[in-house]
Amino acid sequence: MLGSGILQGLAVTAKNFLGSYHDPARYTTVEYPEVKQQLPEAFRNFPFLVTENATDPMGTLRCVACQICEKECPPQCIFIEKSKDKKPDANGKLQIYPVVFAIDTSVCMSCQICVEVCPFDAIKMDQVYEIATTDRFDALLLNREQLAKPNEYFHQIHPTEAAEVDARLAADRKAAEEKAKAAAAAKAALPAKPAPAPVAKPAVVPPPTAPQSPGPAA
Amino acid sequence: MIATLPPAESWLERFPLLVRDWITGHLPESLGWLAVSLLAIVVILAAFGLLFAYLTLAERKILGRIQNRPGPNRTGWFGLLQPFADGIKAVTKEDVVPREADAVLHFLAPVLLVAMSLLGLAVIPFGRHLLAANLEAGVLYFFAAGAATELAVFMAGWASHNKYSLLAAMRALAQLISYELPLLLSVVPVVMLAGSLSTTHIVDAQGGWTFGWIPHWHVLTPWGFAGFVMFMIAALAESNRSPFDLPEAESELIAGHLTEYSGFKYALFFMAEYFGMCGLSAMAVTLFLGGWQAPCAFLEFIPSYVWFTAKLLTLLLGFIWIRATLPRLRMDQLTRLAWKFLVPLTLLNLANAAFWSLSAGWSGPMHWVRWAIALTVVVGPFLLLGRALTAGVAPRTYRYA
Amino acid sequence: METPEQIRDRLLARFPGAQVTVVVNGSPSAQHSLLVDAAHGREMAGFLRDDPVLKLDQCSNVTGVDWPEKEVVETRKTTVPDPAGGTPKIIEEKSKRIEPGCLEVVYHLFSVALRHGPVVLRMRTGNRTDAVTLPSLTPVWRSCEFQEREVFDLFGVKFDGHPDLRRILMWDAFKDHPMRKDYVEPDDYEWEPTPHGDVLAKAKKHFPAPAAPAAAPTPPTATA
Amino acid sequence: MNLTFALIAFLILASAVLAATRRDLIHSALLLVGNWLGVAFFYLWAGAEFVAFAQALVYVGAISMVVLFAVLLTRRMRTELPLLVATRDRVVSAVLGGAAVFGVLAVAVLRTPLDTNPAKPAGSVSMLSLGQQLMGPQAAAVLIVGVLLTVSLLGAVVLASSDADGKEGAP
Amino acid sequence: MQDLSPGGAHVRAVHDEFHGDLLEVSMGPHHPSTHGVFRMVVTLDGERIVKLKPVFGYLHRNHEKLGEGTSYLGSMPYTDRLDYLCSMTNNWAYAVAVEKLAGLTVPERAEYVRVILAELTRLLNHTCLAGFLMQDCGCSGTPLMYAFREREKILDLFESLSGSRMMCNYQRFGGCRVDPPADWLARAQTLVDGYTAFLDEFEALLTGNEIVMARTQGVGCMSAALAVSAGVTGPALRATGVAHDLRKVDGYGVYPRFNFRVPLGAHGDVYDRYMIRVLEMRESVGILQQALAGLPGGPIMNPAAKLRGFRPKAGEAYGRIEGPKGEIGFYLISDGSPNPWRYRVRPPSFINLTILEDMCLGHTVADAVIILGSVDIVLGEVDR
Repeated sequence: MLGSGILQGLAVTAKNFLGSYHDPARYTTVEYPEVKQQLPEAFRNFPFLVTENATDPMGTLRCVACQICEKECPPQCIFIEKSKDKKPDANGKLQIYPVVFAIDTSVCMSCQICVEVCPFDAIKMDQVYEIATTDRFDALLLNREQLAKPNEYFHQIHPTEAAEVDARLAADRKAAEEKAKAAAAAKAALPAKPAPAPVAKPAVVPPPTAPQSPGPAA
Repeated sequence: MIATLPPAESWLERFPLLVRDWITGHLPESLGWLAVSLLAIVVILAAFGLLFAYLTLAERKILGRIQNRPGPNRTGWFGLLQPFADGIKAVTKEDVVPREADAVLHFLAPVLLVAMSLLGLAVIPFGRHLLAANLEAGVLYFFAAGAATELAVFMAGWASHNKYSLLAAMRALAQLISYELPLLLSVVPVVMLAGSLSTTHIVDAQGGWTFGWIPHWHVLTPWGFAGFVMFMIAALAESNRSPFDLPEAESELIAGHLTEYSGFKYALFFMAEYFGMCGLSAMAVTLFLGGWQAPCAFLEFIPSYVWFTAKLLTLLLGFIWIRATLPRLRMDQLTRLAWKFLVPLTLLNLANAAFWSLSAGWSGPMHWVRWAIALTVVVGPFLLLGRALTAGVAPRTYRYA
Repeated sequence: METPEQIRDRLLARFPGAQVTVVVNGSPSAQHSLLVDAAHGREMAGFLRDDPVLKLDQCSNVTGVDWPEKEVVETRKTTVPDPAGGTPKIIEEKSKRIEPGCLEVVYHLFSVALRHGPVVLRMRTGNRTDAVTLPSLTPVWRSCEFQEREVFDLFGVKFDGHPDLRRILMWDAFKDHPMRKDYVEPDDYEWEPTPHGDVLAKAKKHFPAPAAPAAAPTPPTATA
Repeated sequence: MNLTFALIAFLILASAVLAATRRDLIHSALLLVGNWLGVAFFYLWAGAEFVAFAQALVYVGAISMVVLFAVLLTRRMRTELPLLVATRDRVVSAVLGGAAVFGVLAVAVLRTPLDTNPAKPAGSVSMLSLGQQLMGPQAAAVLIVGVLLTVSLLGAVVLASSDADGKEGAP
Repeated sequence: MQDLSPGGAHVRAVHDEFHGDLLEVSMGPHHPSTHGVFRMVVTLDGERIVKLKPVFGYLHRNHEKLGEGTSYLGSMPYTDRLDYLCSMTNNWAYAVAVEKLAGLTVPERAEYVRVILAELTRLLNHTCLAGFLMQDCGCSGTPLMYAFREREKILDLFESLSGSRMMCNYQRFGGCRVDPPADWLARAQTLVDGYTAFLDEFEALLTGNEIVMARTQGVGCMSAALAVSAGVTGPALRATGVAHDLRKVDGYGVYPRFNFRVPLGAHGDVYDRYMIRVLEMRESVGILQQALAGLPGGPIMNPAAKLRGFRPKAGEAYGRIEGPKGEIGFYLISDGSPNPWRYRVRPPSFINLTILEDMCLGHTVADAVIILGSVDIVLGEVDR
């Protein structure tokens, strides 16, 4: 019959009209400013630098300015300047630290490749999306101080990932201590040998190029 | 005006008359007719102005709800101030007139369109005593007032001096002219059966109920229902609404003949469209749905103007519902639908109404024969012409590799 | 599906005057290609399309490749027998040779009818400056029309026999061909807060004053 | 003379004069439509409602479209129409033609006895009597007009379709 | 065979017999129904289209020159920006090409996850296409809103897996970046189970609708020979009756393990292209059910694959998959350095537009809008 398709269509729209009053599946609007949508844990938007504790952010920065992320970032929006001197990091080893670590958030596309390639878990993805500013230049160029956020914040936004990272770091720290203890024990075991044997160079700063295989959670 | 007041009127029914007499009481007798007509004009403008305002809001909210979203709810409580916000926006927006545009025609088009669509409301009986102008040829007056809309649309399209507006003006004319015919032809049976061109007579002809609850509305007769459906289809086309909103089809010619309009003139065009829609729906209610007649005898206590408003609102919601569902017809399909489908069917409907009035006297078994004949004359040609119209068009089955 | 070698032999048999060589592909994908000379390009393409065994009726992909001049250092080792009967000495002569560059167009042909492919066809222009015309394969496969226009637009290869050879992506007034390796970007440098590498050089050229964005660099008020 | 009558007469005459003198064809066409509307008001004033609404419906609704389409399809619409040189014999023939037409009309108007009483004529004609009159003695005239209109409609359709056959390519 | 090129006899025949003065209308680049910045210079004789010149390049970012400037991994997030509706299939096509170039194998679980994500993207793209097409036909937003309601559910799945709704950057060479957790798979299962109900409601609204059928049947017909010769791929090709679906032809990934059918049209008009996509969605739901059921355990990433310092041997490779819009392929030439020597994208939308003029000749402006809508183009992929 000529009009049957049209009537069927009208029936569908009527069902949706009535459904929108009682069936939550047919009323999908989230009224943004009042009701904030619950973000999934894996949501990523703009990176941030992880610091061990909140009290002294610049002191306990995990980043060692190895500039891997600067090279690997597709739109080249990270700018790092190494420090001349060294400073002990979380587990006591002397590390270089970045004097300047600037990310231009007008260029960054939150693709999280920097997080993937960072061997020191120093940079992670944040979940901020309300960061509109009126200035085109300075406000979008986040320097080291604005980027640094404590590890607790990392646990807040990415709980599972943060737990895995901490577990892995703790395991590395324990392995580093055993190696140091073993080296100390070995040195103590042969004090009688004359000293002229050339002293093994102190543990050179682990070359940053040894990439850890990206853990399943990275 | 109305000679005598029927005695068994509830005071609610006569309430508008009391108000009118109270107001005209203050003025000297000689200015009486002027005061009454001015009052009628003010009431109609106020009522239909508010109806237009809240019709735009209702349209956006219903469209929203159908599309699983709330519709405007930010301005005022549940978005009730949205029409006034739109109004202020329309007024404050700059009214850009293109340099080569024909300023006189460019200005005159929306004004003419709104004036013509408002004029038509004068003859519609909103209630037992609510009638602005009781003309003997009320229906003819309504369509005479509506005839100038084509002129206004052409002026809008031509004055904008713009390629798109010119094309759209031509389309609009073709559409309005080809749908004027079925619109008028579907009204002729009603005038023939009611025996008069005056709207009050037509509404009175639909009074009374059989078995107390089946009203004598024209829509409940076979020819009346067919006439009503065709009148509504033609009304959709006349007011450029959903399946026929070709002139300002966004997907093709931007805003059609409205491209060069902005600010309040643009709002005027929409006001004219909505008044046209209200006018045609009001006429449909008067002609087919028994105007202000109550559907059943025991519901008579509810005042007549309430019934009229209820029917008018259901028709308008039908317009919005159709707009939310149906896609747009192409230009040639639209005119083919008018000339090859609606015009023949309305002519047949005329013959059917003639048979219906001649066979009024049949009673007993002949009563059912009369209904059977009338129904076949409605349904038969509809199916035949329908098959001819949708010759090459059918749902298809698909093979799989 | 035939191996590239078999196809080459049949092509040479079919078109005696043509040169067809197989270009070996080093990657494990082993998609070796047929280098065809420009003169007989279109006849061979027609043959590949109409041949009942191959029936390559879909040219899926047309790509332009730019091979600029390359300085090839060849070391030829010659063993000179020591007149005194000692161990023969190996003299290495390094000879520098400038390999002429060319613009290359690669066609990936597939058969929708027989469901096999890809047969990779390559054509090379004489050089990168003036002899840059190649026969257009649009009359053989209609899909080459837009893709050849793109190769013309971005690489500058002129296709004779193309029904409508115009620029497709860049605007008509654009002069150079951007995908060539020696393409010089227009100097429309805008201020970038974190310039480094070659962008840093450009930044220094335009805004000499601030050395490096130690502190957040204030954009220079004086426009460059 | 009655004020409204004078107003309506002025509207009709003004729009007619303006229509004749306007340079822009579309403006003159629209003024012509204004003229017809004036005539409709005149009928209303004279009390013949049916004729007034019929006039408005037919002239302002339909015939205005015919005029506008005719104006549109002439080629050089907006540019100045090339004014022919007002040679002497053209002017003379124009004046003579005009005078002849005016003379005939003037004689007709003066000879017919008009009831110039400004008051409304006795009782406006009721719709019912008009209908019976049309269907009764005047039925032949109505049928002839109907046949004439149908023939013209069919003629238009044949003309239009023959033009369409020229480039049949509709999907 | 009929000379089908634009200058050919068939097309010139239509040009020559027009008469009367022509009206040249430029639709786009800023036009509500050209799906992005795409412009058609249309020459009209009254209502009928006599000539149609597509104009591209408004969104041209020279994606391929960027690809030559960054490492292989660096280009992966840029592939999301090609066809920004289907980022998962773009990623997969690039990953397949690089894996073919470097000879990397992909673990079982990653292949299954790739199939699941590709079929979800196909559902998303075809639903959106049906919504946009009906929007061009004139429905005031209702089918589009229903389509977007379902699309949001799929995008929520992508967001909770890869971190971003549309710019997923999820595939790597030799596997995937993140292993989908159990609750994600459960949510995916509920979505797939509810999808056929949505499809039935969607078809009830549109497929039987007389106005939709009248507007789309017999409009923009494409012959099978012309389609194959013009390199048209995807649902538009299958609508002309040519059984060419890379999932069956190449049998890449683990598609041979699933049994699914490939719907074929007969007329190659707009209605067929719409119906083929709706039927393909039903097949995709079938594939998803089988893939979710048969998802094996094991690693998500090939341990041998190196993330940084990835230098494939000198050579070239052309990898292609059946994207929702057609055959999307990547042609890579490597010279042994970490950056590719030549990085070429085979864009299905761009090539499907080759015969837009042939389809639109003789139709009206309203049809041209629908024909363009049914070809399903996304300007990010057309202009690259």
